[in-house]
Amino acid sequence: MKAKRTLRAVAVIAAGLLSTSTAVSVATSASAAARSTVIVNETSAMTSLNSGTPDTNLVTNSDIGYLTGAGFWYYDNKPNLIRNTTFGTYKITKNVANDFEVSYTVNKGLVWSDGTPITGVDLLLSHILGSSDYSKKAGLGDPNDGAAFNSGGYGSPYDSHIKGVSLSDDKYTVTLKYDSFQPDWAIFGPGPAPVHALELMVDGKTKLQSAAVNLAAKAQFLTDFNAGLNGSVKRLKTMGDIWSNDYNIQTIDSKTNPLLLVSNGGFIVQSAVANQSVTLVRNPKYNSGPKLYSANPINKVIFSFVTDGSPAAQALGNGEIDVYDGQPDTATFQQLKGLSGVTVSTDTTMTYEHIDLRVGNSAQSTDPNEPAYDGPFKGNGQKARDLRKAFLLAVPRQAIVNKFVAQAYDPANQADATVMNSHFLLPGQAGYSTVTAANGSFTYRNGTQAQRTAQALALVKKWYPSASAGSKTVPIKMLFKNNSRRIGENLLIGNEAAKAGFDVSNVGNAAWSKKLDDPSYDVAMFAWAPSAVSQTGSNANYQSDGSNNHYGWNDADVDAATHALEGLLSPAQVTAKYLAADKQVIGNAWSLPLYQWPQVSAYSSDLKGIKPGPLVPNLLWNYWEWHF
Amino acid sequence: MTSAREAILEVENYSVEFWVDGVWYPAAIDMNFTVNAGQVLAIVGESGSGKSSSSMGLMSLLATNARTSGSVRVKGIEMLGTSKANLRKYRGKEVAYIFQEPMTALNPVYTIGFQIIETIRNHFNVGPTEARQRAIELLTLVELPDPETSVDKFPHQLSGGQRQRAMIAQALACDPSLLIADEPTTALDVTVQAEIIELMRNLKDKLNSAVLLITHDMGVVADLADDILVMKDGFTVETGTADQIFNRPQHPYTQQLLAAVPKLGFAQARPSVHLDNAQPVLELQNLVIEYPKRGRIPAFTAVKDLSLTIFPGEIVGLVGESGSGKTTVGRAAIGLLPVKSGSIKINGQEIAGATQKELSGIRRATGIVFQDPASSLNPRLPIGESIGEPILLAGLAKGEELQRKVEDLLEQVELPRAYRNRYPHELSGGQRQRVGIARALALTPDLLIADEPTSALDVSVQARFLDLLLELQAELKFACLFISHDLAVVDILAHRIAVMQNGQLVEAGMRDQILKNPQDPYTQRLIAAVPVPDPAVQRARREARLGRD
Amino acid sequence: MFSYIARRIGTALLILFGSSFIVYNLEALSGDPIAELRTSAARNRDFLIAYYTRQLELDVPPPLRYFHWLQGIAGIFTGHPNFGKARDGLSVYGEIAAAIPVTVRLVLGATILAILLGITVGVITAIRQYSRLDYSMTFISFLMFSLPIFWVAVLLKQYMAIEFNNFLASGQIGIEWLLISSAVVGVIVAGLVSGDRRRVITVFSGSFIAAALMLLIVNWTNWILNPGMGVLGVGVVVGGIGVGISTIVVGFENKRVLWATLTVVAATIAAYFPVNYWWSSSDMNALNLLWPVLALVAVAVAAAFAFTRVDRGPAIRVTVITSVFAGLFLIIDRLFQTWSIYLNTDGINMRPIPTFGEANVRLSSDNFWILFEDGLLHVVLPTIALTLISFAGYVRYSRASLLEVMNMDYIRTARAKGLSERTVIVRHALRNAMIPLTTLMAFDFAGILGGAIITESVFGWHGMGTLFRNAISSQDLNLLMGVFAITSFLAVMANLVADLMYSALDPRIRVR
Amino acid sequence: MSENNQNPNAVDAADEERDLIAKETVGLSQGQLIRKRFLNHKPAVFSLFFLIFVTLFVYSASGIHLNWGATPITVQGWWPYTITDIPETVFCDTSVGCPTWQHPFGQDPLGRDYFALVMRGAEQSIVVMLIIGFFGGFIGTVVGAISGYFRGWVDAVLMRFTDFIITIPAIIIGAVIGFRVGNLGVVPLAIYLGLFSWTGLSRLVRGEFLSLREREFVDAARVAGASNRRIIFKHILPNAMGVIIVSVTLMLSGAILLETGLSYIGFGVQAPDVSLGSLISDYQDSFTVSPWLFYWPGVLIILIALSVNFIGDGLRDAFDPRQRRQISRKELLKATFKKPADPTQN
Repeated sequence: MKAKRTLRAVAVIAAGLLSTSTAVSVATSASAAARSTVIVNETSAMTSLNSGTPDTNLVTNSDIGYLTGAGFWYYDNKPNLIRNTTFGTYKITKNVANDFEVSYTVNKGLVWSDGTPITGVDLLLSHILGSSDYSKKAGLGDPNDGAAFNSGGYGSPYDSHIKGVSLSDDKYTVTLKYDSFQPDWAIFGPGPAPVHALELMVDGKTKLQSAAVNLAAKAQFLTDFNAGLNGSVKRLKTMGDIWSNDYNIQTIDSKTNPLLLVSNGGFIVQSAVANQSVTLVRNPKYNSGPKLYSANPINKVIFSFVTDGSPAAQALGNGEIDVYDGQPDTATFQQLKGLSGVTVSTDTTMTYEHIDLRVGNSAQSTDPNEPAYDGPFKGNGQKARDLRKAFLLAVPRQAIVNKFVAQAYDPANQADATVMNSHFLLPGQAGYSTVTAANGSFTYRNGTQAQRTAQALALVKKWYPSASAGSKTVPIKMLFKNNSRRIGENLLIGNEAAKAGFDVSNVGNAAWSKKLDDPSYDVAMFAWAPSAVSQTGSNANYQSDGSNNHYGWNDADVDAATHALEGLLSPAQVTAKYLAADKQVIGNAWSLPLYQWPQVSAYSSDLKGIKPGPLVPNLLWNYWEWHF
Repeated sequence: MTSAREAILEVENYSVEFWVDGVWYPAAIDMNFTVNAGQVLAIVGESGSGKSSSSMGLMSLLATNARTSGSVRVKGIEMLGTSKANLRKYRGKEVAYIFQEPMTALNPVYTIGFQIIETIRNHFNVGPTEARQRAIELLTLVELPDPETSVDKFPHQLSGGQRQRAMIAQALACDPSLLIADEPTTALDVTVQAEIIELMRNLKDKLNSAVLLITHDMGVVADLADDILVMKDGFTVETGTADQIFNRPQHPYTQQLLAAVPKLGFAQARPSVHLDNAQPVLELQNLVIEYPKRGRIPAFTAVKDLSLTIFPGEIVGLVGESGSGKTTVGRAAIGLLPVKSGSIKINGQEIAGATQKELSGIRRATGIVFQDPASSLNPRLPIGESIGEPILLAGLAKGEELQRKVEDLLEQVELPRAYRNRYPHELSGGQRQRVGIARALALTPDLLIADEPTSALDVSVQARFLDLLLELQAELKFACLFISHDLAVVDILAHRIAVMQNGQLVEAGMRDQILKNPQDPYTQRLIAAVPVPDPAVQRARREARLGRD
Repeated sequence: MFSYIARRIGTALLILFGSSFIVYNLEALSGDPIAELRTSAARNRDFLIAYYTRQLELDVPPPLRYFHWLQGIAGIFTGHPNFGKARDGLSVYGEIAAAIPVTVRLVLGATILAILLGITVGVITAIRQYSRLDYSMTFISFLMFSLPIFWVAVLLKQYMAIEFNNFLASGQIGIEWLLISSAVVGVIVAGLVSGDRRRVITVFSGSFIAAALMLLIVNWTNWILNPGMGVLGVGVVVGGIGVGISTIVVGFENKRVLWATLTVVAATIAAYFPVNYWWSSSDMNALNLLWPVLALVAVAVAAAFAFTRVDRGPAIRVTVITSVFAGLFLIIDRLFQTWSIYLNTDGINMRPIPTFGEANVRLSSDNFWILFEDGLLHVVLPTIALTLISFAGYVRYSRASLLEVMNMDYIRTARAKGLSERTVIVRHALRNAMIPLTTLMAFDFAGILGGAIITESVFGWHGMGTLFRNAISSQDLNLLMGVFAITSFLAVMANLVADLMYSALDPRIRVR
Repeated sequence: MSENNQNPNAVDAADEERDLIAKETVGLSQGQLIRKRFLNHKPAVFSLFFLIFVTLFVYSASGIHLNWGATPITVQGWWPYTITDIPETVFCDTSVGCPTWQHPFGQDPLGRDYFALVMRGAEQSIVVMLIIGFFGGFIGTVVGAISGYFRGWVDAVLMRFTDFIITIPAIIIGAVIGFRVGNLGVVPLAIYLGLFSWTGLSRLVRGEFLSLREREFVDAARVAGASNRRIIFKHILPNAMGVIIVSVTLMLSGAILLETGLSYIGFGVQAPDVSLGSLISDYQDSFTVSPWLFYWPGVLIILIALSVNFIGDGLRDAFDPRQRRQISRKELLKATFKKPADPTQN
C-alpha cells in the first residue's frame, strides 16, 4: 500500500517535471486485452425491458428482449421457423372439428438468471396477456377498455379462438385448447416469463430472494392463475400494474430493482444510461438456448442508440460502434464500403414494395358521403381491365429493381436484380418458383420493357385511338409517400407509362397512409411489412372484406382460395392455394409486386458469425454464434 | 501656484483639418493666441466657425479623421505631437474641459462622485477615502446642494444646472492651470446660466486659472471675457480685449455680429394694436393641461389654470424657462394636446373637446412654426411638398396651381422659387426656418404660433429672421403667439409679454411694463439674469447684484 | 418591483396559455399518430387501433383534448403536475428531466464560449475599426452567420474527428501542415498589430518562425500523443495570464497588484505537486476538482489583501480571476497527462475524438480522469459547431454597440480627464456597450433548452432538441407539449430577466 | 418632455464636422445620398450584383414552374435536364455520377442531373427567402407601425400578440405545413413561415415609430390637417424605411438558413421538390464517396446568405452613416486640401 503511494508520488512528480513523460500509467492500467465487447447500433432508445405493451413494442426493446429471453422457437436468416429444442418441445395433440390442442413442454433443468427453475408455470402468463376472456374473468378488466395487463397481445386470433389452458401434473407441460384449427398455431405458442419475480414485486420486494422464497412465489402465481379462472384476483391486478409500468425504465444502475432484470437469455441487462446505451453481460446460468460461442466469446453487448443513419455510418468508421444495420441509400452504402476494417453485407428483408390499382371504393371506408371511384380502372369491364393491364405492363419493374436493389448499393452494377413475381411468397421461399411459373406474372416479365410498353400502348389505343407516346391520354393519380425512394420509383414509372399514353401524377404525400381509402387515387405504391412467416399473412390484403383491401377488389376465386389457407394443409396444398389466389390477383390486374426491400449490415471485420436475417431481430437472431 | 501673469497656453500657427471623402477641409486656420493665468480668453463665432474643433484639437481630443498642425504649448510644453502618455499627464491635470451638455458628457452608469474621484486618483496617488473627501469638497466648492449625498447620485438624478456644477467640479478636481469651457452654459436656462457664470468667475479668481471660453453668446462673453477672439469659417477675424471688441470693433464681421445681437430694452417702441371691441383671435381660459400617465411615467400637470387672450394683429410674447409649460400652451392652442379643463377659443370657436373634423377647420385659421428646423421638416420630402401640404389637404389647390402658390410663399419668405424641389438637409438652419414660416403661413392664418423659432439659429441669422417675421406680420396682420426663453428677442417683437413659471402665468402685460417695471419677483430675476452684450453694463449689473446681496 | 414581476409573470402565463393552445391544435392537425398501424400486418391491428384511439384520446376533438392536457399541467400550482405519458410509455416528466442536463451540457459551454470569444473579438475589431483585422473578422463573422450548421457539422466530423484520429496514428505533424499552421498563426498575429508594411512583414515572419519552431518541438517531443505542461509550463502560462489580466484591469504600473498576482502564481506552482498527488487518488470525484481551485481563490483574496491597502476591489478581481485560471490550468495539465492513458484504453484504441453521442459507451474504466476526459472530448465537436454559429452574432453586436458608445460625449470626457485608453475602453465604453447585449444573452440562454434541434440531431445527442423532433415526427403530443411548455416558459422568462438585467445595469432605467 | 431649451446653435466639434460633411452632399436627394453611400460599400455592391446574377442564373437554368390550378405555367430553362429526368448514369474511374461536361455537378444515385437539382433547390430557397422576407417585412412593419403610432391599449395588445407569436417554434409550422400542404409546393410553407417571422422587425419598427411620432414634422403634418393614414404612410414610414430595409435584409439571410434547416430535418420543403437543405440531408453520407453531392448545395447556401448579409451591411452603412469611416494611410496620402475663402479678406 505504502509502496504504491510512493510510486504514485514519484509518478506525479515525474509527470510534473517532464511534460512529455509517459510514466503516468499508475492511475489506471491500460488494458490491451482481446476484444470481447460488441457495440450494436439501434436507431431508437430503449424505453422498457418489456416490449409486450403496445406503447413499448419497439424494435430496440424487443431486441434486448431477444438477448435476455429464450423461448420455443426463433427465426433464422432464411427465414425459417427453428424449434429451440434446448428449451422445450411442442406438438399438436388433437385436431378434430372444433377441438384443436397443442402442448408445449419445457425441458427440465432450465433456470432463470437468479437460479429459479423454469417450469410450465412460467408459460401461463402468456395466456393472461393474450386472452381477453381470462382478463375479464379474473377481474383484470376488458382489454377493449383498458386491462390491468396493458398487453399488446389482445385482439389476435389466439384471443378469439383459445378455449382453455391446462398445466400437466409435473407442471412442465402446458396444453392450449382452441375452438378450431389455427394455421399459424406454432407462433401462437406461449413464452416464458419470470412469474416468481413478478409475484415478489407484488409483495414489494426489491432484492433477489432465496431459492425457497422464489419457489414459493412461483407456487403463489399458479394459485393466483387458477383463482383467476373463476373470479377476481387482486394480486393479479397489482401484478398487471407492475408488468405494465415498472419495466418502463431507461436508466439501470445499482438502484434498479434486480427482480426486473431476471431473464433466461444468453445475456442479462447490467446497466443502462438513458437515451445512450444499454449494457448486457453474459448470463452465467444461461441454459435455455443454443450454447454461446466459447472461443474469443462476446462477454458484453452494448446497444448504443444513434437515431440518425448518417452519424451511425460515420461512427462506425470512427470505431465508435461495431454493428450497424439499416436500409441505407447508395450514399451510406458507398460510405460504409469505403470504411476500412468493416464488413458490409447486403440482404433483403421481408418487406416488399408493390403497386395496387383501384377497382372501386374501399371495403374499409366508413364515410357514407364518400364519392364513388370513377377513375379509368373502375370496375371489371373490359376497358378497365385492359387499362389496368396496360398500366401494369408499363411499370418498368426491372429498371426499378435494378435501380433500387442492385444499384442501390453500387450504381455501376449492371446485373439484373430479382424482380418479385408473387404476392404470397418471397423469392427463395419454398413454392415460389411453382407459383410464379403459372400465376400469370410471365406477361409482365416477358420480352423487353420496350415491348411490354408497346403492348400497353396498344391496349390503351384500343379504347383511346388517339393515344400515343406522350399524349397524356389517361391521367393517373398515384398515392405514395414522398421519400426519395418512392419519388424515384414514381419518376421511373411516370416516364415509362407516359410512353403508353398515361399521365402519372408525381406528387407524393406525407399523409399517404390516411389516404389509402381515398377514391380519388387510382394507384397506390407502398410496401407490406410482414412481421412473421404465416400462411394466412396475405389474406387480409386480397379478400373482398379484407382489412387491408382498400381498392374495392372483389373476386370469389380469390376469397375461396384464401379461406382455404386457414385450414391445416400440406406444403403442396398451401402452394396450390397461393397459386390459385395469385393467378386471379394478377389476372384481374389488381396489383403487381415489385421487389423485397434491401437491407445492409455493416460490422467490424473483427466480428465473426454474423448472418443478417430478414425478420426482426434481424442480425441479432444468432447472437450465440458471434465471436471475435 | 502659477504666478499671476504667466502664459499658460500659447498657440501659434495652429490649424485643424477634417478628412472628408478624400479631401482635407480646414476647420480652424492658422490661429495664434495666448492665455495667461487668471485671464479669460473667449473664442466667439457662429456655427461652423471652427471654434469648438479648435478647442478640442488643443489636447488632441478630435476623432482620428482630424489632424492638427502648428504649435500648442501648455506652460511651455508642446502638446501637438507629444507622446500619448505625456498628453494624458496634462489632460485633466493641467488642462481641464467643461463641455456643453453635461447630460451626455457625464457617463450615465457611474455616480458623479465616482467620476470625480476617478479624475483625482488618475493624477494623484491618493486613497479612495481621501479622494472622496476631496470630491465632496469640490462639490461644496461648486455650490452643489447637499454634497454629501449628491456625491453618490447618478447624473440623471440631478437637474441640468446641478449636472453642469458637477461637471465643473470634475474639471477643477486637479486644480488645472487651464480650463477650456466649450459652451458651458448653452444648455442651461438664463437664471441658471447666470449662476454658473458667476460660479466660473469666482472660481477663476480663486484658483487663478487661465480660462478658454468658447461660446456664441455675446452676453456670456461680455460677462466673463478679458480678451476676445472672433472666428468665422475657421479664420481668426479679429482679436482684442473685451473693451476693444465690444466698443471699437474693427472688422465688419465683428460689427455685424454685434449689431445682430438683440439687446434687451433697446428695441423700438411697439404701440398697442389691440382694439377693445375686437373678437380675440385666441382666448385661453383657466386652461389646465396634463400629460397623462404613460406606462411607468406618472401623470404630470404641465399647465395650471392659465388665462390669456390675443387680439388680431397683436404679437404676444410668452416667456419662461424650460419646464415652465410655455411650449405646451402653444401646442394646446392648435389642438395638438388634449385639454384637461378650461377652454381654448380660436376666433371664438372652442378647441377643447372639438372633433377631428372641427379641429381641421379651426386649424386653417392657425399656423405654427416649430423650434427645431432640423426636426420640423420631413427629411424625406422636398420642401415644396412640406409647404404645400396644408393647401393640398385643405383642398384649396393642386397641381400647377399648388406649385405656383408654393413658389409664391417661398418668395414671400425671401427664398428662391427654385428651392421648391430641394430637400431640408440642403438648406441652412435659417433657410429651413423660413420654410417653416412659409408652411405656417400657407393658409394665411389669423393666428401664428411661433414656438422658439429662433433658438436654433445663429444671431445674425436670427436677426434677419426676426426682421422677416416683423415685415410679414406688418403685411399680413396676423396675430402671433411668440414663445421664447429669450427676453431680448421677445423685446424686439412683442406688443405684450406673458411670463410663465412652473405651468402658471406669473405676470402678463404690455411689453415695456413687464421689462421696465416687473412686479413678480420671478420676472425680476429673469430680467436680471439676461446677460447684456456689453462688458461695462454687465459689470455694473454684477456689482449691483452683489450690492443687493 | 415585486408587483412588477408578478404582473409580468401573469401576462406571461396568459401568453403561454394561448400559444400552447395553438401549438397543441396545430400539432394535432399535423399528422396521423397511428399511420404505421394502418398498413401494419399485425393480426390484432383493430385492437391496437382501438387501443391507441383510447389511449391518445383520438376520438376527442383536439381543442377539447388540450384542456385535458392543461388540467394535468395545472397541477404545477398544487405541486403535482402531470405532464402525461409519452408514446413510448415513459413519463414525459422523466424524459424531460433526463434531457435537460444533456442539452445544457451540449449548449452551455458553446454559449459561454461564443459570448466570451464573440465579445472579445467584437471589442478588438471595434477598437481597430477598419483595420485589416477588422475587415477579415467582419468577413469571417459574416461567413459564420451564413453557415448552415448541419453542413458544417459533417465537415467537422470528417476533418476534426475521423481525419484527426487517423492522424493520431503517427501523431507527427507533416511538413505541409506545419507550414500551413505556422502561416495561419503568422497571419493572425500580423493582423493584430498595426503599422506599415515592413512592420507587418517582420511580425509575420517572426511569428511564423516561432510557430514553426513550436510545432517542431511538438513533433520532436511527441507532444500530441504525450502532452503535458509540467510544473514549469503551468507556472509560465498562469504567470502570463496573471500579468495580462492585471495589465488590462489595473495597468502594469500598479506594482502592488502585480505582486499579489505573482503570489497567486507562486502558490499555484507550490500547489502543483500536492494537488496532482491528491488528484491521483482512486476516490477522485468531481467535487475534488473544486477544492484546490477554491484554495487558490482563498490565497488570491488573501494576497490581494496583503499587498494592497486601498482599492482592494480591483486587486481582488485580478487575483481571483488569475487563481481561477490557475485552477483551470492545473486541471488542463492533469487532462493532458491523462491523454495518453485515455488513448490507449480498450474503448478508445487511439481514436479519441468521437463523432456522436454524449459519452463513450465502451469505456469500462471508472477512473475519474478517464471519464472526465471522455465527457469533454464528446463535447468538443458540437461545441465547436455551435460556437462557430453563434459567435458571429456576438461579434457583430458587440462591435456595433461599442462603436456607438465610443462616439458618445462621455468617452471624450473620459479622455479629456487624462484617463488611459485602457481605462476609457474597459471602464467607460465597455460597461455601457454591454447593456444592450444583455438582452441578446438572456435570449441565448433561454434558447439553450430548445434551440439545438439540428445540432443534437447531427451529433446524435439525446437532449431537448431530439425529444422535440421525435415528438413532432411521431405525433407524440404529450411529449411535444411537455418540451414546449418548458422552452416557451423559459423564452418568456428570458424576456423578463432581460428587462431586469437591463435595469440593474443601467441606473437610468428602473422597473416599477 | 414638454419643452426643450437646448440650443442646437451651440455646435460642438462633432457638429462642425457634420457640417463639413454636409458640404459634400448638397444637391443630392435622400435617395441619391443613400445610393451614393451604398455604392461606396464595395463588398455590398459586389454582393448585390452577385445575388442578382445567381438569381437570374438559377431561374434561367431551371425555368419557371408555377402550379396555378389546372393550367400550370411552365417556362423552359436553358439547362437541358429537369429534376424529373433520369438520364443514363455516367461512370467514371473511381465512382459513378461524378461531374462530367454533360453533368457538371455530377449525378445523384438515381441518375438525375445534380446541376438541375441544385438549381431547383436554390430556386426554392430563394423563393422561400423572398416570400418570408415579404410577409415578415410586411406584417412586421404594419404591426410595428400601428402599435408605435397609436400607442396605448392598441400597442399593449399588439405587443402581447407579438410575444405570443415568438413562443411558437418555426419547426411546428414546418411540420404542420409539411404534413398538411406539403404537396402544394414550397410557397404555402414560405407564406406560413413568413406569417410567424415578423416579431423582431415589428419591435424595431415600433421603436422607430415611437421616436419618429414625437418629431415636429409629424405635428406639422397634423396641423396641416393630415389624417393618421397620411401621417403614417407619407411622413413616418419613409423615415423608418432604413430600419425596415436593413432588418428585412437580415431576415432574408435568416430565412434561407431557417428553410434549409427545416428541410434538412425533414420539416421543410417536401420531396419530390428539393431544397438545398434537403439535398444536403439526402447526400451528406456521400461526403467521402461523392463529395460533389454534398458540397454544392452547402456552397450555394453560404454564397446566397453571405451576399445577403453583405448587402444588409451596405444598406446599414447607407441608411445610418453615424459610424464614421476611418481613413486608411493610403487615403490620407491621396487626400487633397481645400482652402475656403478667407472672410478677413473681404
